[in-house]
Amino acid sequence: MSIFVNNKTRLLVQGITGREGGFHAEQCLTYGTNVVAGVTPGKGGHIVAGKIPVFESVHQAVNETGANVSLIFVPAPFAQDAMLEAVDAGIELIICIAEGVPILDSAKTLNFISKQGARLLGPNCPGIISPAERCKVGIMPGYIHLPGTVGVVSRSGTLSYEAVSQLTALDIGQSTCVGIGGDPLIGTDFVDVLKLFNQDPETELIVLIGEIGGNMEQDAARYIKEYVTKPVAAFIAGATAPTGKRMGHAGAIITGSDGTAAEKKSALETAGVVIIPSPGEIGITVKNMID
Amino acid sequence: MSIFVNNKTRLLVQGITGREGGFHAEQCLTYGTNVVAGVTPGKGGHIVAGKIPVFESVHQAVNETGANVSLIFVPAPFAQDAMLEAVDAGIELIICIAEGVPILDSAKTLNFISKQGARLLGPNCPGIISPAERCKVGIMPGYIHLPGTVGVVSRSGTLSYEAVSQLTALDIGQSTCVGIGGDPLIGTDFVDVLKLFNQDPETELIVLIGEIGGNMEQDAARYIKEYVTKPVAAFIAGATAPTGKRMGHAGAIITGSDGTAAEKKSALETAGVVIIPSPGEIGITVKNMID
Amino acid sequence: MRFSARGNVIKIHEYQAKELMSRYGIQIPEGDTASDPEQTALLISHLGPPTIVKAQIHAGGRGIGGGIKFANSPEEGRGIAEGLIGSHLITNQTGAQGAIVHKLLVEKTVAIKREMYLACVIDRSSQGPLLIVSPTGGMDIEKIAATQPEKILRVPIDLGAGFQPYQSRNICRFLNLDPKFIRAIFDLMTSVCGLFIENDCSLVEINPLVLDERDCLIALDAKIDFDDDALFRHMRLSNFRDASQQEELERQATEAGVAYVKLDGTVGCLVNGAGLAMATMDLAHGVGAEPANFLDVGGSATIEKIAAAVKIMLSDTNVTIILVNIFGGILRCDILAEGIVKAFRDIGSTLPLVVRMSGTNVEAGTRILFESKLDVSFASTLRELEGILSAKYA
Amino acid sequence: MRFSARGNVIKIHEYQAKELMSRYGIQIPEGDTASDPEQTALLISHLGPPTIVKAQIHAGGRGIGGGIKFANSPEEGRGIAEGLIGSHLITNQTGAQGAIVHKLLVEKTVAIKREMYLACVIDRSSQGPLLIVSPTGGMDIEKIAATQPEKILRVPIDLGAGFQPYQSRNICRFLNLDPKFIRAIFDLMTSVCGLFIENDCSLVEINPLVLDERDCLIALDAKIDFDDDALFRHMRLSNFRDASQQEELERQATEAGVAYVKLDGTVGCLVNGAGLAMATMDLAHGVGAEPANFLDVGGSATIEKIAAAVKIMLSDTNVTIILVNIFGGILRCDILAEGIVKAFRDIGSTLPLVVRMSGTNVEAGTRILFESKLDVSFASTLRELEGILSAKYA
Repeated sequence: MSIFVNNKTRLLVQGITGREGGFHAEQCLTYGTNVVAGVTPGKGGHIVAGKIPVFESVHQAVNETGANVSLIFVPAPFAQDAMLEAVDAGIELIICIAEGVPILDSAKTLNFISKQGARLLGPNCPGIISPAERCKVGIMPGYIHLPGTVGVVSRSGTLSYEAVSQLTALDIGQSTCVGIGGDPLIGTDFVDVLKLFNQDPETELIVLIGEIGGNMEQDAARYIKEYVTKPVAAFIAGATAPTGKRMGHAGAIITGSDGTAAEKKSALETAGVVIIPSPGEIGITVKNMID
Repeated sequence: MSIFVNNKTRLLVQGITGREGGFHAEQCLTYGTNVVAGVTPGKGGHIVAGKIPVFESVHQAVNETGANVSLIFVPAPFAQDAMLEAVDAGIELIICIAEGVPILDSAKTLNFISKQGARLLGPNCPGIISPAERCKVGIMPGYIHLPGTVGVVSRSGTLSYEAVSQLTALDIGQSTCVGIGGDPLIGTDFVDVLKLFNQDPETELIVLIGEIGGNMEQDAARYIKEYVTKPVAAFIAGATAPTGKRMGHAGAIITGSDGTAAEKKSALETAGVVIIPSPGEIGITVKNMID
Repeated sequence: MRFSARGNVIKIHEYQAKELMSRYGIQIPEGDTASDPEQTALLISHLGPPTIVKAQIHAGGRGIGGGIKFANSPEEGRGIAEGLIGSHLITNQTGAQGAIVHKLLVEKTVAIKREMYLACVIDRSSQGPLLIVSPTGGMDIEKIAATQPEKILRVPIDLGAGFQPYQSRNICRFLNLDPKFIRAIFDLMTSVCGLFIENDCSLVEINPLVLDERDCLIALDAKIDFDDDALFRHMRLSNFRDASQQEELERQATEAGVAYVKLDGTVGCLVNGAGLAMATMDLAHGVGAEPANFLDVGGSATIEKIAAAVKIMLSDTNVTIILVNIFGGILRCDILAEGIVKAFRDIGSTLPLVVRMSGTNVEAGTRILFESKLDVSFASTLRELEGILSAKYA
Repeated sequence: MRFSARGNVIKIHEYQAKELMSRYGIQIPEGDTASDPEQTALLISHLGPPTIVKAQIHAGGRGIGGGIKFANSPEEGRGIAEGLIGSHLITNQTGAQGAIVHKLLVEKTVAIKREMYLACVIDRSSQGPLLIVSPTGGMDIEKIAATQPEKILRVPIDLGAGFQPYQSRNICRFLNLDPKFIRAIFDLMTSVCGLFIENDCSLVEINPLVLDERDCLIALDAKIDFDDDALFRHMRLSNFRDASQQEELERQATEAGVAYVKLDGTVGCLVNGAGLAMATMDLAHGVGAEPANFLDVGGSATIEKIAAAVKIMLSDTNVTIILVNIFGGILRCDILAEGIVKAFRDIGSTLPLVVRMSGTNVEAGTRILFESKLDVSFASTLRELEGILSAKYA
């Protein structure tokens, strides 16, 4: 089992003929993902990676290939259009990699999505991977993953790769790894993912990787306290970041009292979460919890 | 049992100090409805009908009285504001009596409502009544109703009163009577109501009253054919209306082939619905079906 | 024609619709209006022939009705104008009396490469504006829908996000237009949606939308209807009103604020509620009594409004009997009765009435009518009403 | 200060924010800007004292820092201007170097009846703009949130329907304003929402919003931040750019398109991904090695962009060591390595590097660095990195 994606995933890649889109579509394919179609307006009829047909529109791609998940690589200014096109064409799960999507575009997209009943992951996220299903829908390096029972959810892409590497190095496999993205407005948050991990019979332990800014970790803490029956370990990045400065991620700016790493750690600790003290100790902390 | 409203309904009346609002709030109260609050900005602190407290805002009314259903009597140009205020304050079921709500206002309201998970009945509808629950939330004359097992759903207000009178005159009682409204954009349609009547253990037979314009009756026919296990009788008004002219209801205009009474009757007949030939024969048709 | 129980109907001419479109950046043919033959000739010489001369009336079917003609010279235009201006143009939508022509729209002809169809309406299923496009222009869209449904693309517009680039690409592909038009289609659709939403329209139609030889998209014909219920926030639209284009009784009804549609029968129908009104007409028709009108007095009617409605019915000389069918909800029967009595007294009419009232304050209403000494037959049910009418028309 | 990985940051002055607000119909105090003492004096005599003189810098805390002063005469104003213009104003938000003052905003003082707070931001839970209002004006809103949360009202705006009249009534009641202000509040909030949405703002703040003696609502102070990611569709905002207000290295980073925040330590940190960058800083701090900067080179970095980022780090004279922590996803390790080598060669730097790379094309990247002959210590895990750093700083 896995959450969000599995061997029934029929992946469409929007922006497949771009540099990043083409590279990562092939990487997903190589990993084992069932990449059924690509879309780039003006490039309909092309073939990518020797076998992925390119269509003019998402509607066409869905009609011809039954694609049900879309991975979006178009540049940020065009991401809203691509996301809405995917929703309109009936795609159930949309994963938007693009960094720098205007926040009002995200707001409009999320409003439309909530009306239509689809799910968005991101924007500004690395995607999802389920090693046991050989299904990689995103830009994470596939080879670092190992099938197993730890669910990983993170706001940060590279920090989640770091976490996975440490787990795999200790022979601790992952059920599903979900990057929810670093923007202040995202389609799927910690609570959404925690809910699914908690229900997923294959997930036995959850690693949550948060950072400064916003209050999503506090929401997660409340949810964990009330509903989550599985052990959770958490690392929060940004303990040394100065107040009032924006640390790259649009979501990572500390405003007032409710965004500091200390406050988040304390909320999670109160909810019974094991706090990982240093970024180098993610793997070892989980290992100690399992042993 | 009943659908939508029952003895747990705690009714709020928006626009309660207006002529219509005041009159009908009292009528609802007299019938037995639990009218717990009214709202009219600028009239907070007043008392209507000797016992209904008036509040400045829906938020206040909900906080103080636990109101969960709202009946809206404000003039059409202010209806959008009133509906959105009710949704925002957490009201679950909103019944908008106002006739003449601009259609884009309805569209914006429905978009907001679908995001928030509330339900709207109307606009331009007479409301709902459940005789056995002594719960009347609308402008229909209460005394014509009789507790029983026939569910009535209608696009037209007065025509539904006519239907109920005929049923009651033959001693056939009603489970719930729902007026969905005559506007082209409404919050709750035939299919929504049919679904609930079909599930309601107290409803044994359904009377559907449609009219020319749009294709809601055809949608209902499709739904009945596939899902509804209870007998349905239908009357469609407007067989003699000329094409291309709007018959009062904004929704009642025949355009092209898909809005005529003949087409609607034929669709319903194909779905196994008993067609009521004349508006004077609603009661007798149902009686014959029961006997 | 469309009517509103609120009595605030604005219909506009083609030239006014084009003017509004032009303000939103939609391209229209070069042209102007003329109100007399001299002006017409002058305009043609100014524009340079060939030109097209289009009678401005509030009804369709003008082409077949002779209201649209080519003028290859100012002289020819003068002749056309002499024939049209002041005449009553009869089309398949005007009725036998026709519609009077006061103004002509004179336009330079367009070199047409392709004709397409474009409209914006409100859609029930997507709960917002819906664009309708078809590669088949110049035809009645309902005819296309009936015979070639695959030639119609429906594009819902999200009110929060607006028209999107991908929709433009889809439309272009559907219309079989070169991808170089994606931007032009995007701009056009954005304009149409903006016009529709900002002016509370109920219909914006461009039929045909043409591609001319310079590859411009042009609104060759234009039709805009407004949502009567939203006119309160577009008061300047009142300037568009053209009373000369409205049937007299319907114009009076508009002023009185009741929904009224004149028909060809003899039974004046006074009903509250559109559904019950239609059902009552159906019932009359069923016993061979043809309705003279649809009339819905609406919910919150006053004595004056009822009286005005009754007077409108009574001034239709075809009417020989008044059928009243009222189920009082918001409308109270006593107010209704007083309105009827007032109208009959004011006019001094002696026409017979068949009255069926029910609901709020029915006893008071019945007493008022009973004491009025008008020629009233009372029915307590619809079947009784049917019986009385049936007896009279047997 | 806010930074963007896209390098397109626009911050604007108070006077520019007020100008923009004024265009949306929001009332601002009467006034204008002055760039020298003479202009200041002239402006004051023109406006008529008493006036207020406000230094225009891209940082808050000006009041306590001495950047806001009353001038009761043109002469007094000239004196204030002489002291301020050209000086570096130090506030609690500028850092020790201060911010240079080029312009003053001179305004007529307002007779204040009440001070309130108003802001618009994006809200995660309602997924759209959120108005924040408080009857307590002139204070830091975070302080109010912490100490008197009941004094803050949060009003979410639906992007489809816009600001609603009922919200205006609720705000008026919350602010304890007379109902006669409902319309003025409605207009003000509608303007703020329009300004926020149409210009892709990330913050619109009026603090204090004052009620003056004529019962007008006036934006006494104003702050507007923009969504860096949306600047591509607001190119005219570039005119607002004021390079003099930005720290030099951060300005260079903006130009290079990398997210960089200068800090006070000695360890230059080059990382991809904001989360990993913050974690790397946390790790350095943990072993007593203070980071000299936050630097996220982002996903799709080119050799040139990496080189520019490294050069910016190297030109910080506090830096004694470069820490590289890369987990290649979209970013490929070979490109990163080439960028680093290019920067070190171009500058001729010999500083030591501690490098931990992982992910896409890591072998190629390692080879490039290995063959470069730079002083590189390689770590294969974060714990190894921690160990090397710990040894150097022990």
